[in-house]
Amino acid sequence: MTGSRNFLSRLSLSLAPLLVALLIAILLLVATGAPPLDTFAKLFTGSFGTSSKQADTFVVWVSLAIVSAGLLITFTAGQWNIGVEGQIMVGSIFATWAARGMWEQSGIVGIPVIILWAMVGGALWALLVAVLKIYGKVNEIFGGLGFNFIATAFNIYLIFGPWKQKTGGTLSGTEIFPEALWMPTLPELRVSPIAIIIALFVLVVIYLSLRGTLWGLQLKAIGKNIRAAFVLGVPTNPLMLSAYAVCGACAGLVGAFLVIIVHHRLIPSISSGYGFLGILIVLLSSFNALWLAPLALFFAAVSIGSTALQLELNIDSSLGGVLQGVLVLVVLLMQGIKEKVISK
Amino acid sequence: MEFFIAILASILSDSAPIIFASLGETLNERGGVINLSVEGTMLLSAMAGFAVAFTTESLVLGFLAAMIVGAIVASLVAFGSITLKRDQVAVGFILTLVAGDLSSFLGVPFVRVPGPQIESLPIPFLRDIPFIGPVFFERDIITYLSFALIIGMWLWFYKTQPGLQLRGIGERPEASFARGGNVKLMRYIYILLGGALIGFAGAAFSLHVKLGWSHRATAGFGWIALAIVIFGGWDPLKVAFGAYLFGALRASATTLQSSGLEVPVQVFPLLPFPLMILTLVIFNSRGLDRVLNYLPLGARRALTRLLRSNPPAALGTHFEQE
Amino acid sequence: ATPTTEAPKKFVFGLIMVGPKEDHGWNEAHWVAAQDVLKNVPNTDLVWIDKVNPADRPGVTIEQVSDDLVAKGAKVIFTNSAEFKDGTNNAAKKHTAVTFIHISGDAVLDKSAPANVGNFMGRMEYGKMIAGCAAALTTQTGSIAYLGPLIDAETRRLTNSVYLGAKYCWENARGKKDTPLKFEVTWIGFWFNIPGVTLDPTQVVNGFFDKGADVVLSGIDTTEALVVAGQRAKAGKKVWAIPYDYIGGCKEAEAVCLGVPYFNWTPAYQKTITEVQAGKWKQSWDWNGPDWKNINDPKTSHVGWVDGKALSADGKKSLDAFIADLGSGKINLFAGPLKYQDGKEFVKAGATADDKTVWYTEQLLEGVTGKSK
Amino acid sequence: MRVELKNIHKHFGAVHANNDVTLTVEGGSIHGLLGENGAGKSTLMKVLSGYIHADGGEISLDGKKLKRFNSPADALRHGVGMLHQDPLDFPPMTLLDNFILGCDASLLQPRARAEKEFRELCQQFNFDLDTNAFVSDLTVGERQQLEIIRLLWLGARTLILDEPTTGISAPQKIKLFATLRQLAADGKSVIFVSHKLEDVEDLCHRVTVLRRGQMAGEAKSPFVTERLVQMMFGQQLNIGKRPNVELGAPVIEFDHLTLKDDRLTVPDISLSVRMGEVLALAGLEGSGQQLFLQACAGLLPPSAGQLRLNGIDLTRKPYENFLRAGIAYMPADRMKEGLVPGLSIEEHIVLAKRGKKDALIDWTRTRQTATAQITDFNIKGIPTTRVEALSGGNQQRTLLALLPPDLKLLALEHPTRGLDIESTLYIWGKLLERRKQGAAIIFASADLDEVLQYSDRILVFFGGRVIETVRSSETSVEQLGYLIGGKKQ
Ligand SMILES: Nc1ncnc2c1ncn2[C@@H]1O[C@H](COP(=O)(O)OP(=O)(O)OP(=O)(O)O)[C@@H](O)[C@H]1O
Ligand SMILES: Nc1ncnc2c1ncn2[C@@H]1O[C@H](COP(=O)(O)OP(=O)(O)OP(=O)(O)O)[C@@H](O)[C@H]1O
Ligand SMILES: [Mg+2]
Ligand SMILES: [Mg+2]
Repeated sequence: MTGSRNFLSRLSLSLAPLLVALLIAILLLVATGAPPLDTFAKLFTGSFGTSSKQADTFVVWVSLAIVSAGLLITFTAGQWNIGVEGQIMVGSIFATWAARGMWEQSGIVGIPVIILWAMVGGALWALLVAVLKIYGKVNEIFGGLGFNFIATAFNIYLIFGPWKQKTGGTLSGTEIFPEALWMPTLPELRVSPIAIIIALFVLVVIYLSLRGTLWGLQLKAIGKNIRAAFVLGVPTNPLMLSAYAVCGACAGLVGAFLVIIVHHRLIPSISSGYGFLGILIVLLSSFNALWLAPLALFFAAVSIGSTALQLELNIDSSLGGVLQGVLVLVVLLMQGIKEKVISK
Repeated sequence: MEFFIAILASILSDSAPIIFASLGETLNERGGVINLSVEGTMLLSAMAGFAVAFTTESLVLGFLAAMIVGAIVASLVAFGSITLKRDQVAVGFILTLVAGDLSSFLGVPFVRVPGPQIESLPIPFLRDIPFIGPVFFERDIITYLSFALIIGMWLWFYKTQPGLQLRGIGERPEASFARGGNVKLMRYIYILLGGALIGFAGAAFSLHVKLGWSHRATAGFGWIALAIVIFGGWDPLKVAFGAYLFGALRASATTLQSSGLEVPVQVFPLLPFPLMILTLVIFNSRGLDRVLNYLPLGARRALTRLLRSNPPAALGTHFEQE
Repeated sequence: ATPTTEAPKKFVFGLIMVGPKEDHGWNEAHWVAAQDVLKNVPNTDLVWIDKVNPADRPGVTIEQVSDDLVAKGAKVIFTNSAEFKDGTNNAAKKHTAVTFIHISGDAVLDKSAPANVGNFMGRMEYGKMIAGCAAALTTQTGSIAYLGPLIDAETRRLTNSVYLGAKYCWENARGKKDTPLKFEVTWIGFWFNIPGVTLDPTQVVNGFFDKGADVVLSGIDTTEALVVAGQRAKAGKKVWAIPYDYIGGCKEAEAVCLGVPYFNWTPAYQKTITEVQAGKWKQSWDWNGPDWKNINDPKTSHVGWVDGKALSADGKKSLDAFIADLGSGKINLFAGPLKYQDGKEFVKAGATADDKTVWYTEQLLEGVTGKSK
Repeated sequence: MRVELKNIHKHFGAVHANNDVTLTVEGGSIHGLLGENGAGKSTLMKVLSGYIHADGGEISLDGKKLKRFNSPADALRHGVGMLHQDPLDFPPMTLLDNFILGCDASLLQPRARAEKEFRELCQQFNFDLDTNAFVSDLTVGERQQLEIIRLLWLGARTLILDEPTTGISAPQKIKLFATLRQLAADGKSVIFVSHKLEDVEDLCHRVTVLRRGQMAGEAKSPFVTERLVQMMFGQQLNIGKRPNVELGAPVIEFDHLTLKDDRLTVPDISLSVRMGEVLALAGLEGSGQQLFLQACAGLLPPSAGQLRLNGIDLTRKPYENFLRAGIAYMPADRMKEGLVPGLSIEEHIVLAKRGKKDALIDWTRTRQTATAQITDFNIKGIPTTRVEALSGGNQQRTLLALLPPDLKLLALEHPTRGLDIESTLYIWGKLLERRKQGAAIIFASADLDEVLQYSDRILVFFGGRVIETVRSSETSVEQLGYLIGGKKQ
C-alpha cells in the first residue's frame, strides 16, 4: 500500500516539472495570441506527422544523441565543455577537407575516411581546450568559448576564402560534394540508417564504459574531486585529455554527419546549435546515459516540429528553443525544491 | 587628428553597453554569484527595451523595462543558486539559451523596425576643452552614464561601508555573516542590481548603439562581457579598461578592411572575439607567471597586482546561514 | 445536377525570403509584390517563409522549406536571394511539377538549372547610376561612400554603376573634371547585419562620416545608412544618404534622403503566375529594365527611382536630365574605355559592354577604393 | 559582565550536542570550558554568540533575561563576541579593511577614525600590527590579535575563545594569556574553550567540563588534574607506551633539498629517515611542514637538491614513480584531498589499487575485498556507503584501509586532527604496526603531545626553516612550544 503511494508520489514529483514547463509554454502562447492546443498538435505533426518528418527528426536525433553521449563524458570528468560547438564545426571542416581531397573517390573509400578525419579534427580541437585548462589554468568555459569564436572565424574564412565556390564566396557554403560522397539515405528520405546504427553504438559504448570500466570510474573520480583522485594515484592529466578527446571525437562525428548527410557542403553555422542542445540534454538526464536516447528524440522532435510552426501558424520557430530551455530549467529548479522539502 | 578624435569618441560610446554589462556582472561576482546568463539577458532586455520604447515612444520607459527584464532573469539565477542551491553555471547557462530564444520569439514584430534612439547631448563649456571636450563631452546621456558608473562603482567598492561588505560576502560569506551581514539578502540585492545593469546594457544596445532590434543582435557580446570581468580582475577600473580594449579591437576590425590584407571581409568582424579571449588566456595562464618570474621581486609584485587578481574566493559556492 | 457551393480551389504560390518581410528594403519589396499578386490575380493564395538565413534559422535549408511549401500546395515558388541558387536547384529536382523562380540568380544563364527553374532580376544598374548621380550632385566634400554587402558579381556591377553615375555627374553636371571624386566602398559581408558574422553597418557608416564622406549610399537590404545619417544631421552635421531596394525606403529619415532606387517586382511576379496558370510558362533568364517612358510606372517599370526631400531643386533638374539621357540612349555609361582596379581592361575604347560582360563583372573599376574580392 | 546559560538544548539530527547545559561566568573572570572531541563545547559557544539557535534554554546577561541572540551581530551588540579556531577574517584584504568590515557605519568607511583607534588598542595590548599589511601575510597568532582588538573595538565585554592555543607558538601563547588576564582585570569576562588541561590550569579561574553534550562537573582554581581528566573522559585513559623498534636501512634521503611555493621557501634540508623510524614535523601552520611532506610524497618537485627513495634518485620524477616506489600520502583535509565525495568505499578501493589494473572492473571481487577491509579496519559502513556519509573517524579509517600492503614510506599530515581519543589510539595502533613491518613514517601535527608521544625524532620548522632537530626522548612540550615560536632556549 505504502509502496504504491510512494511510487505515485515519486511519479508525480517527476511529472510535476513537465506540467509546470507545459503551463509556462501555454501562458506564453496565450500571451502572444497563439492557440496552445493547435500549436502542440502542429509541433507533433510537424515532427512525426509524415514519414519524411519522422526521417528529419531522426536525422537531428543522430546528432543530438552522439553529441550528448560525448558531453556526458566531459561532464562526468567535471568539465563544462562549452567548446563543443566549435568541435562540431571543426569536425565539419575536417570532413570537408577530407572530401576535397577525395572528390573523385567512391563513397566506400571516401565516407569512412571523411568520418575518421572529422573525428580526429573534433578531438584535436577539444584537446586544445584541455591543454589550456591543464597547463594554462584557463577555465574551460572561456577556453571553449574562445575556440568556438576561432572555429567560427576559421570556418567563415574557408567558406569565403580558399574554399569558396567557383562563382565566389557565399553564405550558402562551399561547393556541393559529389553525390558519391553523400552518406546513403533511405529512398526519398534524408535519414541514414547507418548513422542511426552508429549513434546507437556510441550510446551503448559510452554507457558501458561509464558503468564497468576503470576509465569510467576514474573519470567519475576526477569529476568529483580531482585533487583527491590524483593523490590516490589516478593519472588525472591523461584522463582529462582522454575525456576531451572522446567528446571532441563524438562532436567531430556529428560534424561529419552534418556535412555528408544533411548539407552536403560546409556552411557557416554548420553546428546548428546542436552542441548547446546536447548540454541541455545531459543536464536534463541527470548524467544518466540511459536517458540520453529518449531525451535526444524529444529534443529533435521539438526542433523539427518548431520549423513547421512558422508555416502552419506563423509562430516563430524559436518557440522550440524556449520550450526546451524552460523544461530543463524547471526540472533543475524542481530538483532543488524537492531537496529543500525533503531536508525540512 | 580629427579622425583620431572621431575614432576615440566612437569607441567610447560604442563600448557603453559592454561597460554596463561587464560592470553588472562584476557586481554579481563580487557578491559571490556567477550570472552566466549575460548573453541571454542582454538579448531579452535589448528586445524588451526596444519594444517598449517603440510602443510607448518613451526612451525612459524602454530603459526601465530592460532593467526590469534583466532583474527578473537575475532573480531566477538568484533563486536557483542561492535558495535552491543549484549549480550556478548550469542555471546561468540554461537561462542564456532560454532568454535568447525568448527574445527571438517575442521580438518578431520588432525585427529591424525603425524606432526611437538616444540623441546626442553635448555638455556646454566642457565640450570646448581641447581634445578632452570632443572626445568625452560631445556624447550622449548613455555614454555619460557609463562614465559615471565606472567611477561610482569604484567608489562604492573601495570607499563605502556597504561596498566593503559586498567584497566580504564574495570573499568569505561565513565571516561576513559573523559581522552582521545578511549574506543571502545582500546576494539577492546585488544580483538583482547587477541583472538590472546587464538589462540596461541590452537597452543601450538596441536604443543607443545598434539602432533597433534584430534576432541574436548581441552576437557574443554577453560572453565577451563575462570574459572582460575576469580580464579586469573584478575591479571596476580594470574591467572598464578591458571593455574599451575590446571596443578598440572592434573599431580596428572595420578599418582593417582597407588595409589590403588578403582575407575575406567576413572574417574581420569575428576577429575581436578570439583576440579578446586570447588576451584573457595569456593574462590568466601560467605562462605569464613564468615571464614575471624573471623580474625583480618588487617589480614582480607590483605587476602581478596590476595585471591580475584572484577571483572572489567564495565565487560559485553556496552559503547556508543558520 | 445541383451546383456545387464549394469555392474553386485556389492557386497557391510560395515565397521564400532571406530576410524579414518588413525590412523596409529588399525583402519588403518582394513581400509587396506578392501581396499585389494576391490582389490582382483572382483566386490565388500565398504561402511564405521569411528569414531563411543561417543566422535567423540555423540548419534550415531551402530544400526543407520547399518541401513544406509544396506540401501546402504551392505550384510556383519564388526564392529571393543569390544565396539560394543550389538549394533552389535541388528542390526543383525533387519537385519537378512545381515551378521555381530563383530571383537574382543565373542558373539558367550558366545552364545548371533544371527545366522547372527560371531566373529574373531587375536592371538595378540604372537605379544605381541615378543614385550615384544624385550623390555627386549633392556632395560638398567630394567624398562619397558606399555601404557594400558581400562581394560577388552582382554587388560589383552595382557598385560600379553607382561610381559611373557619380563620376559622370561630378564631371559634367558639376563640372569638376580636375578634382577627382573620392569614392570608397566597405563591405559588411552580407545583405544585412548578421550579428557576429558581418561588420556592424551602423559602425561602418559612422566610420564613413568620421573619415569625411558626406553622402553614404546603401548597398545592403536594410536602412542603417539612412538612420545614421539622420542622427548625424540632427546633431548639426551636413550629411545625406541614399537607401536601396524599396520604394518606401526614404521614410525613416526624409530630411537626409536624396532619393531611393527601388525594385518593382509586381509585373514579373504577376507574369510568372499567370503564365504558369495558363500552362504557358517557359524557362528563361530575364533581366528586366525600367520603363523609360515612366520609370515609376507600377505596371510596367521593373526598376524605379523616387526623389528624396533632401535633393535640392537644382539637383532635381540635373538629375531629371540625366535620367532622360539614360533613357534616350544618349548616355551609355558602360561605354569604353573602362578599366578594372588592377588595370585590366573591362570595356575596350569605342565598344559598349554587353549584358553578359556586365552581369559577370570581375572587379571594381579603376577609381573606386575598396576590395574587389 | 556576568553571563548565564540556562538549560541549553541543541540537536543536530540524531546527535544531542547540548543536553540541558547550565553555565555561569562571573564578570572579571576567565572561565574554562573543557571536554573531549565532540563533547559539545563549540556548539554551546555558538549558541552563546548567536551563530546557531538553541532548541531550548535561555541566556541572561548581567541578570537580564534574553530568549536568544538572532545572529552573531546581535550577540555582539549585547557585548558577546567570539573568536573561532580558524579566525573568521578576510585574507586578501588589508588589516584596516578587516577591522572596519562589520562596524556600525552608514555609508562612508570611517577609515581615519578606525586607524587611530586601532593604533591605540594595539598600544594598549602591546600588539605589533600594521594597518596596511594584508591578513594573508599574518600568522594565526597575529590574526587572533586582530580579532581580539576588533571585537573589543566593537564593544565586546564577554570574549569567547575557541581553542585559541592550537597553531600558535609558546611566546605568542604567553602574550595571549597576558592579554586575557588584562581583559579579566578590566572587568571583562573571558570564556576559554580547550581540551588542553595545562592551558586551562594555567589560566582559568573556574572550569566547566562537558561530556557527550552534558555537564560533567565544575571546578575552581587550583585544579586537580586527575579529577579533570576523569570528568572529561569518565575514566582514566591508558595511553600505551611506545614500543622500541630496531631501525633499518635508510628509506628516504634528502641532499640539500630546497622547496618553494609562491609564499614560502624551505631551503637546504639534508637528512635521512630509516626503516621503522617515525619522524615528526612540528611547527606553526604554514612553516614549511606541508611542503616538506608533499615533497616526500612526490607531490611537490624540489627546486634544488636531491631526493632518494631506497637509494633510487627520484628528484623531480613524476608522482607515479613515487607511488611505484611505495610511498603513500595522507592529507590533512580528508574530504578535499584524500577521499572523493560521491564515490563509495568499494569504488575507492578500485581507484587506490596499485600496480597492474584491469580495464574492466570485477565488481564481485571488489566487493569481497571491500567487505574484508571494512571488518579489518572497523569502519562503520558497507561497501556501497558513500564516503561523505562516514563520520570523520571512519573516513580516516577508510583512508588507512586504502593504503597498499607493502609501503616503504608514509607521509601523514595531521593524522588524527578532529578525532576523539579512541579513534586516535586505534589509528596510531595501525600506523605503528606498519612501522614494525619496516615502513618509515613522517608526520606533521599541531598537537605537540602527539608529536612527543609517537615520534623518534622531531624536525622543528619555523618560517620555512628547520631550526632544530631533536630526539623525542630528550625534549619536552615546553621546549617544543618555544622552538616552534622560533625561540631557542
Ligand atoms: N552543524 C552541525 N551539524 C551536525 N552535527 C553537528 C554540527 N555541529 C556539531 N555537530 C555535532 O555535535 C556534536 C558536538 O560538536 P561540537 O563541535 O560542539 O564539539 P566540540 O566539543 O567543540 O568538539 P571539538 O573539541 O572537536 O571541537 C558532535 O557530535 C558534532 O558532530
Ligand atoms: N553527509 C552525510 N550523509 C549521511 N550521513 C552522515 C553524513 N555526515 C555524517 N553522517 C552520519 O552522521 C553521524 C555523525 O557524524 P559525525 O561526523 O558527527 O560523527 P562523529 O561523532 O564526529 O564521529 P567521529 O568521532 O568518527 O568523527 C555518523 O553516523 C555519520 O555516518
Ligand atoms: Mg569544537
Ligand atoms: Mg567528528
